[in-house]
Amino acid sequence: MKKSSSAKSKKKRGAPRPVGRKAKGEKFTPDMTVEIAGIRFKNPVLTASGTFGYGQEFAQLMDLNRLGGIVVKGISLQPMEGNPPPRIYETESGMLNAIGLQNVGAKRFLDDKLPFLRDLDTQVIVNVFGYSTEDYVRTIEILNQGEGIAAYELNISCPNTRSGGMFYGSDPKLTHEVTMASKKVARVPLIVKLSPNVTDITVFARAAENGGADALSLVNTFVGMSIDIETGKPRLSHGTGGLSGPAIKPLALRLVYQAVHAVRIPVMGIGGISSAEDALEFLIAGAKAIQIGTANFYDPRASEKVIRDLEAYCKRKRVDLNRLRGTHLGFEAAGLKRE
Amino acid sequence: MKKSSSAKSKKKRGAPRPVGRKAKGEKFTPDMTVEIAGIRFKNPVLTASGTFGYGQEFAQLMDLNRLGGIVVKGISLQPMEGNPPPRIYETESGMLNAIGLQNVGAKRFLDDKLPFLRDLDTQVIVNVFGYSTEDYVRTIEILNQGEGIAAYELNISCPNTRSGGMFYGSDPKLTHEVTMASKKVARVPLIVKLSPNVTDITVFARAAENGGADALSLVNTFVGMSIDIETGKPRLSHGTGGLSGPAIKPLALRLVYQAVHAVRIPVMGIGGISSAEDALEFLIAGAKAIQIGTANFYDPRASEKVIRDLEAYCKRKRVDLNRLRGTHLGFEAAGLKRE
Amino acid sequence: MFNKMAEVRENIPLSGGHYLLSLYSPAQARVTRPGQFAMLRLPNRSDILLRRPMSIYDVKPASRKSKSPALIQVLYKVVGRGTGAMAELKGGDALEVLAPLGHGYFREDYQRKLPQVDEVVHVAGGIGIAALLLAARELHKRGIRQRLFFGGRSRADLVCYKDFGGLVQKTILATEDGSRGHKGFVTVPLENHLAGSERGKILLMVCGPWPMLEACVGLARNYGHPCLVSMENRMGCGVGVCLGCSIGVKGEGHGAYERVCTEGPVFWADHVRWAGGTPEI
Amino acid sequence: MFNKMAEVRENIPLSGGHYLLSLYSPAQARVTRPGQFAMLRLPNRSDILLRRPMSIYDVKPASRKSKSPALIQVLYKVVGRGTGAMAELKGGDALEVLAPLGHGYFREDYQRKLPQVDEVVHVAGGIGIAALLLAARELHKRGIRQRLFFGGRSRADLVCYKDFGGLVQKTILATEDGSRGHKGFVTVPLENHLAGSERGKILLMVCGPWPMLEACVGLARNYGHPCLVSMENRMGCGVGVCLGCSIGVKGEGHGAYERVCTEGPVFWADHVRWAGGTPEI
Ligand SMILES: Cc1cc2nc3c(=O)[nH]c(=O)nc-3n(C[C@H](O)[C@H](O)[C@H](O)COP(=O)(O)OP(=O)(O)OC[C@H]3O[C@@H](n4cnc5c(N)ncnc54)[C@H](O)[C@@H]3O)c2cc1C
Ligand SMILES: Cc1cc2nc3c(=O)[nH]c(=O)nc-3n(C[C@H](O)[C@H](O)[C@H](O)COP(=O)(O)OP(=O)(O)OC[C@H]3O[C@@H](n4cnc5c(N)ncnc54)[C@H](O)[C@@H]3O)c2cc1C
Ligand SMILES: Cc1cc2nc3c(=O)[nH]c(=O)nc-3n(C[C@H](O)[C@H](O)[C@H](O)COP(=O)(O)O)c2cc1C
Ligand SMILES: Cc1cc2nc3c(=O)[nH]c(=O)nc-3n(C[C@H](O)[C@H](O)[C@H](O)COP(=O)(O)O)c2cc1C
Ligand code: FES
Ligand code: FES
Repeated sequence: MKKSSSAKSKKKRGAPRPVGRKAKGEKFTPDMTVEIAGIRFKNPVLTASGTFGYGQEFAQLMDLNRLGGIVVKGISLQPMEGNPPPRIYETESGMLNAIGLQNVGAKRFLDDKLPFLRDLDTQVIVNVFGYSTEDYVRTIEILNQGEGIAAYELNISCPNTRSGGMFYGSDPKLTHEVTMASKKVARVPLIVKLSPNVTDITVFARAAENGGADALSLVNTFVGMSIDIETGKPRLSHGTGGLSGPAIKPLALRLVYQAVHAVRIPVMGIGGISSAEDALEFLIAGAKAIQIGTANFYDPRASEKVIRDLEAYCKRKRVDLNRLRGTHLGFEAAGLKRE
Repeated sequence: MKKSSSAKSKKKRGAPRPVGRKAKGEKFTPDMTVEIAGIRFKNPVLTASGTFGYGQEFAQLMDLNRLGGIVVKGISLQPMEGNPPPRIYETESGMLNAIGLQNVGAKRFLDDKLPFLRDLDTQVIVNVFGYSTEDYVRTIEILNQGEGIAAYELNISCPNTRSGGMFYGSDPKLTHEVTMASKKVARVPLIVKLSPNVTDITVFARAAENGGADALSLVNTFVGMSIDIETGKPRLSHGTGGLSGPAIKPLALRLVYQAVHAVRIPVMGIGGISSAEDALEFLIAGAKAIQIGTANFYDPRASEKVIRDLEAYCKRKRVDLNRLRGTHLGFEAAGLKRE
Repeated sequence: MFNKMAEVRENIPLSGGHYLLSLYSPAQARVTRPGQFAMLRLPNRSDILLRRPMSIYDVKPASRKSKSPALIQVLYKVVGRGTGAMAELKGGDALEVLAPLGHGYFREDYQRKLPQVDEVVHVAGGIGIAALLLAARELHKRGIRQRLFFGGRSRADLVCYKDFGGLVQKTILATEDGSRGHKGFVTVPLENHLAGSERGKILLMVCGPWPMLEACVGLARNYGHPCLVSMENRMGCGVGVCLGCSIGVKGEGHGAYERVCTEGPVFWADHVRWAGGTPEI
Repeated sequence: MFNKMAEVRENIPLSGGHYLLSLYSPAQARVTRPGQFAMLRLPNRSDILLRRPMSIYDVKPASRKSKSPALIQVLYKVVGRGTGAMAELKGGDALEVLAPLGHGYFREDYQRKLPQVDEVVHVAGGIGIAALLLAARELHKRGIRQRLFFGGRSRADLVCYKDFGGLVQKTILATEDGSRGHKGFVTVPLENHLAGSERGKILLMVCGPWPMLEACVGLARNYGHPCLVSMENRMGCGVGVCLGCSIGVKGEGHGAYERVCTEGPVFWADHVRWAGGTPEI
C-alpha cells in the first residue's frame, strides 16, 4: 500500500506515457510462470520451510493450488522433539525462534504427510537437514522413495556434530561437501538454502554451485537474542534464536542481490516478504522466485495475496514477470518504459 | 512500557519479597558510574557516532551534561563530501543510510567542534576512520593535538583502498593491523568499533584485543538494501546502505553477548537501543556501557530518558548498576533476589 | 477455523485494565465451542506483528431479536503493546480474527469423564476467567453441578464473575490483598472444598497463571480428582505450523512436546510436564 | 527549536486526500517564521519510525479572543504510511512536534533581495502550497506585491488557495486535466507572466515536485529573475546531525552538499545542483 501510493505521487510530469507489449486498452494477461532447475512453477511464490507446516494446516484457509510451491518443514533422518519452551519471541517487526527443528522424521513424512501434498496442483519441495553429511545423504535416500517431490532444499544452518559444532552454512568447505554428497544421491533437483550469518555470501553461493547445487535459496534466519530484564534470562530457552520477518528484509535483499551476481544457477529470495511489493524487490534484484515465511503466521493468506498483487502489477506495467528480473539498474536501463 | 508491565504480570505468587542492599523503604541511590579503560563515565549511556552530530545540535533539546559520553561523527584526515542523495530510507522498524561519511576533517574538527565539546561535563570520544592504515594513524596524530578527547573509537567498517576494497572490519588481519598501528600513536585509550557483517564476531573481537584495543564497541550497521519497485532502482544512490534501529536489536545483542565472552577488555553495546529496557538487555548480556544511535533521530531526548529510567530501575531493584552486568544466567543465579 | 475481518461492536473498559470486546462475526461465533480461542490481528500495525491469542469468552446474538450467535466476545487485560492497542479500539473499527482455534473443554476424551463426576469445579486466576464461561454454560445446559473459585490480586481483578451466577451453584472469591472474598490465594478455599470431597468425583477446570496452575494440579493429584488445565504460551501462528507454542508433555520421543494451539489449549493436567515447562513466557 | 507533545485540535479532511491539522503548541507557534517546518512523530508507533517533515502552513491564535499564535497548522497529503496514520488523528490525540526547523524564506541574505524587486511570484505545485502561506502573509504586511501560480493534477489538488486571497494581488490556477484554471502545467501561464517582466524585478518563491522546480528554475534563469526554492528530501533527524537530507549544491570540496533541514529548506535556485540531485525520493 505504502509503495503503490508512492508510485502515483512520483509519476513525472511530462514523462513518456506507458508503452507495453500491446496497445493500451487491449487485455493483457501476464505470464507468471518460472522454470528453475527444470521445474515449472505456475508462479514464483512459494511458502518457506517451517512456516507452512505440511500444507494441510492451511487447506482450510486458502486454496493451496494457487501456490507456485510449498517447501515443507525441515525433515531429518529420525523424528526430533525440538527445544523446550519458550521457543519464540516477538521483536520489533520480527520474531526470534528456536524451535529446534521438531519434525516427524523422513519415514513418517512419506507415510503421513506426502500423500496429501502429492495430490495438490503445486510443486512440493522437501527441506532436509542433518548433523552430519551422512545424515543428509541417508535422509535423501529415504525421501527418494517418495513420489511427488519436485526438489530437495538443503538446510545447512545446522551445526555439524562431527566438526565440533561448526555450522555447515558458515564453512564453505562443509557447504561444498554436503552439497556434493547430497547431489550425488538426490533423485530430484537440489536447492541449497544458505545461511545469512556469514561475512561474504558469494563464497558460500559459489561453494554450493561448485558442489552441484541446481539452485540456491536464501536467506535462512539471522541469529539473534533477547533478554528478559525482570529475570535476567534469555527470552528463549535455547538462549539465541533465528530472527525472521519484516525486520530482516533489507538485509536479506542485499544478500540475495549479491548471490545472484555470484553464480549462474537460479536463486530464490527469502526474508521478510509479506506483500507483492516486497516480492518485487527480490525479483528485481534478480531472484527467480521467492518464499514467504513468517508472514504466513500473521496473515495466513499472505501468499495468495502476493500472487494476486504480483499479477495485478504485471498487468498494470504490461510486462511478463520474467522481464522484471534483474532490472535493478532501473527499468529504463532495462528497456522497460515507465508507466 | 511493554516490559515493565510484563514484569508485574509475572510476579510469582508466593515468590520471595524483594531484598536489596538496604532495608525496604530506606532511600537508595544506585551507583550508575562505570569505568572503561581508565575513563570514568557518570553513567553507561553514550550517544553513537553519526547520530548526534558534534553535540551542539542537541544542546537546545536536552542537557548534554547528563550524558555518560558523546561519540562524535566519524572524522577523517581530509574533509569528505559524502554520497549523493538519496542517502537514507526508512524500512520496517529501521533505517538504511549511506551518508558516505561526510565530515569536516580532523583539523576543522579541532578548531570548530572540539572547543564546544570540551567544555561539557561529559566524556568526548572521537570516532575515526580512514581508507588506509596510514589514514587512521595520521588522523589520530592530528587529533592528539586536541585537548579534551577522552578516547578514540576506530570505525573499521570502511574498505581499505590498498587491499582492493576489502573491508577492515571483515578481515581479522586488517583489524589487527589497524588497531596496532592506531594504538601505537594514540595519546588516549582506543576503542575499536566492530562491524556486524561477519561470520564469527569473536575472531574480530580477539583480533582487536590482540592488537591492543582498550575496549570494543559494537555493532556498526548491517549492510542492507531496498529497491523502488516503480523505477527498479535501489532506494539509495549508493545501492546498499547500513541498517540501524530497533529492527537490528536482537542481532546486535547476540553479537555483543558473544564478544563479551570472547575477550577480557570491556565492551560497549550498540544497536537499536531506544529505552532503558533495551539498554538493560545489553548490560545484562555483559556490556559495560551502551550507545544510542538512530533513536536520537526520532526521539531527541532518548538518551536522557534511558538514563533516567535506568536509574529508576536500579532504585526499584535496589542494586547498583554494576551488579546487573553479565547476569544473563538469570538474576537468581547471580545472587540477585527477585523483586 | 476461518480468517475474518470482524467489526468491533463494543470495547467496554472494566476494572483493573480489563476490557470486554465484542466482535461481529456470525460464521465464527456459530461454530465456537467452549474453551476455544481466537488469534487477533490489528490491521496495518506491523509493530504488533504476530496475532495475539485470546480465549473466546462468550458468543452472543447480535440483537435481542435474534437467537443465533453472531458476536464473539473477548475478555482481555492490558499487559503490553498488543493489548494496549486493543484497548483503543472503537465501535466500527476492523480487526482480523482467526477463529475458532484449538480443542476446548469438550474434546471427546474430556467429555467421557463428565458422567463419572458429581461436580465440575472451575478455578480461575485473574484473566484466566475468560476461558471458562462458555464451558460453564454448556455444563449448566447438561445439568451438571458447578462451583467457581476465582482469585486475583485485588478486587479490581475479579471481573465478570457475575456472568457465572445463573450457571454455577456457588462462587468463591479470593484476593491476595483481601479487598474481596478470602484474603490470600484462591487455592486455600479450593483445598478446603476438595478436602471434603470423595476421590475422583470432581472434575477441575483450571485456567490462570502458571504458579496457580501448578498449585491446583498438585491439589487435584492429592485429592485424586481429574483436572483439565487451559494452558497459555507464546504463539506464532495459532494453527499448528510454527511449533512455537509447544509445551512439554509426558511420553517419550516425539511425544514429548505438544502444541498448545492444536493439541490444546486444554490438556489433562497429568499429561503436562510441569517441571521444565514454561513458567515464564 | 523545541520538542513538544502537542494536542491535536482539529484534523479536517479536504479534497484529494489532503488534510489540515491544527496542533496546540503556543511556544512553537510564537517563534515560527515563514518557510520553516516541523518534524512530527506519532507516539507509540514504532512502525512509523522516523519523524515526518511537514511545512508549517499557518500559525493561529487558539481562540477568537486571543491574538497571540498558539496553534500550528499543517497542510498535508496522504501519500504513505505516516501520512495515512496522521489522517486518523482526532481532536485530543497527542503528537510529538519538533519545531520550528530550518531557515525559512526570510534568512538575512534572502531578505536583502526584497527591496530590489517589484513583485514576489509564488509558484506552488500541489502540496507545495503548504510552504508559502506564511511567507505571503509576511510579504503582504511589508506591502509587497504578490502573485500566486498554483498547479495540480486536477482541481482536487488545488486546496486552500483561497487563504491567499487577501494577500496576493492575483491567483492563477492550472490543472493538468483542465478541471480548473489553465489546462496544462502551471509553468505555461508562469512563463507568459515572466515574458512580460523586466529582468531581475521579480523574486520567485517556488515549492513543489522536483520536475516543476526544475522547470521554474529554468524559467527564472531565462528571464533573469532571482528564485528561491523550498526543497524536499527524506529526513532522518531534522536537526542537522544525520546528514541524510543533504542535496547537491554548487561549490567545491566540502561545500558540495548541504542539508535541507539546516541550510534549507529554502535555497537560492542557482545554488542547487539540479543535475545529479534527487528527483526521486
Ligand atoms: C490460548 C490463549 C488464550 C488466551 N486468552 C486470553 C484472554 O482471554 N484474555 C487475555 O487477556 N489474555 C489471554 N491470553 C494471553 C494473551 O495472549 C497475552 O496477554 C497477549 O498476547 C499479550 O500481548 P501484548 O502485546 O499486550 O503483550 P506483550 O507486550 O507481547 O507482552 C506482555 C506480557 O504478556 C506475556 N505474553 C505475551 N504473549 C503471550 C501469550 N501468547 N500468552 C501468554 N502471555 C503472553 C509476555 O510474556 C509478557 O509478560 C491468552 C493466551 C493464550 C495462549
Ligand atoms: C521540509 C519538508 C517539508 C514538507 N512539507 C510537507 C507538507 O507541508 N505537506 C505534505 O503533505 N508533505 C510535506 N513534505 C513531504 C512529507 O514529508 C512526506 O510526504 C511524508 O514524509 C511521507 O510520509 P509517509 O509515511 O506518508 O510516506 P512514505 O510511505 O514514507 O513514502 C511515500 C512517498 O513519499 C515520499 N517521501 C517520503 N519521505 C519524504 C520526505 N521526507 N520528503 C518528501 N517525500 C517523501 C516517498 O519517497 C514516497 O514516494 C515535506 C517534506 C519536507 C522535506
Ligand atoms: C518458526 C520458524 C521455523 C522455521 N523452520 C525452518 C526449517 O525447518 N528449515 C529451514 O530451512 N528454515 C526454517 N525457517 C526459516 C524460514 O524458512 C525462512 O528462511 C526465514 O524465516 C526467513 O524468511 P521470513 O522472514 O519470510 O520468515 C523457519 C522459520 C521460522 C520463523
Ligand atoms: C545516519 C548514520 C550515520 C552514522 N555514522 C557513523 C559514523 O560516522 N561512524 C560510525 O562508527 N558509525 C556511524 N553510524 C553507526 C552508529 O553509530 C551505530 O553504530 C548504528 O547506527 C547502530 O546503532 P543504532 O541502531 O542505535 O542506530 C551511523 C549511523 C547512522 C544511522
Ligand atoms: S502457535 Fe504455531 S504451532 Fe501453535
Ligand atoms: S534531516 Fe538529519 S541532517 Fe537533515
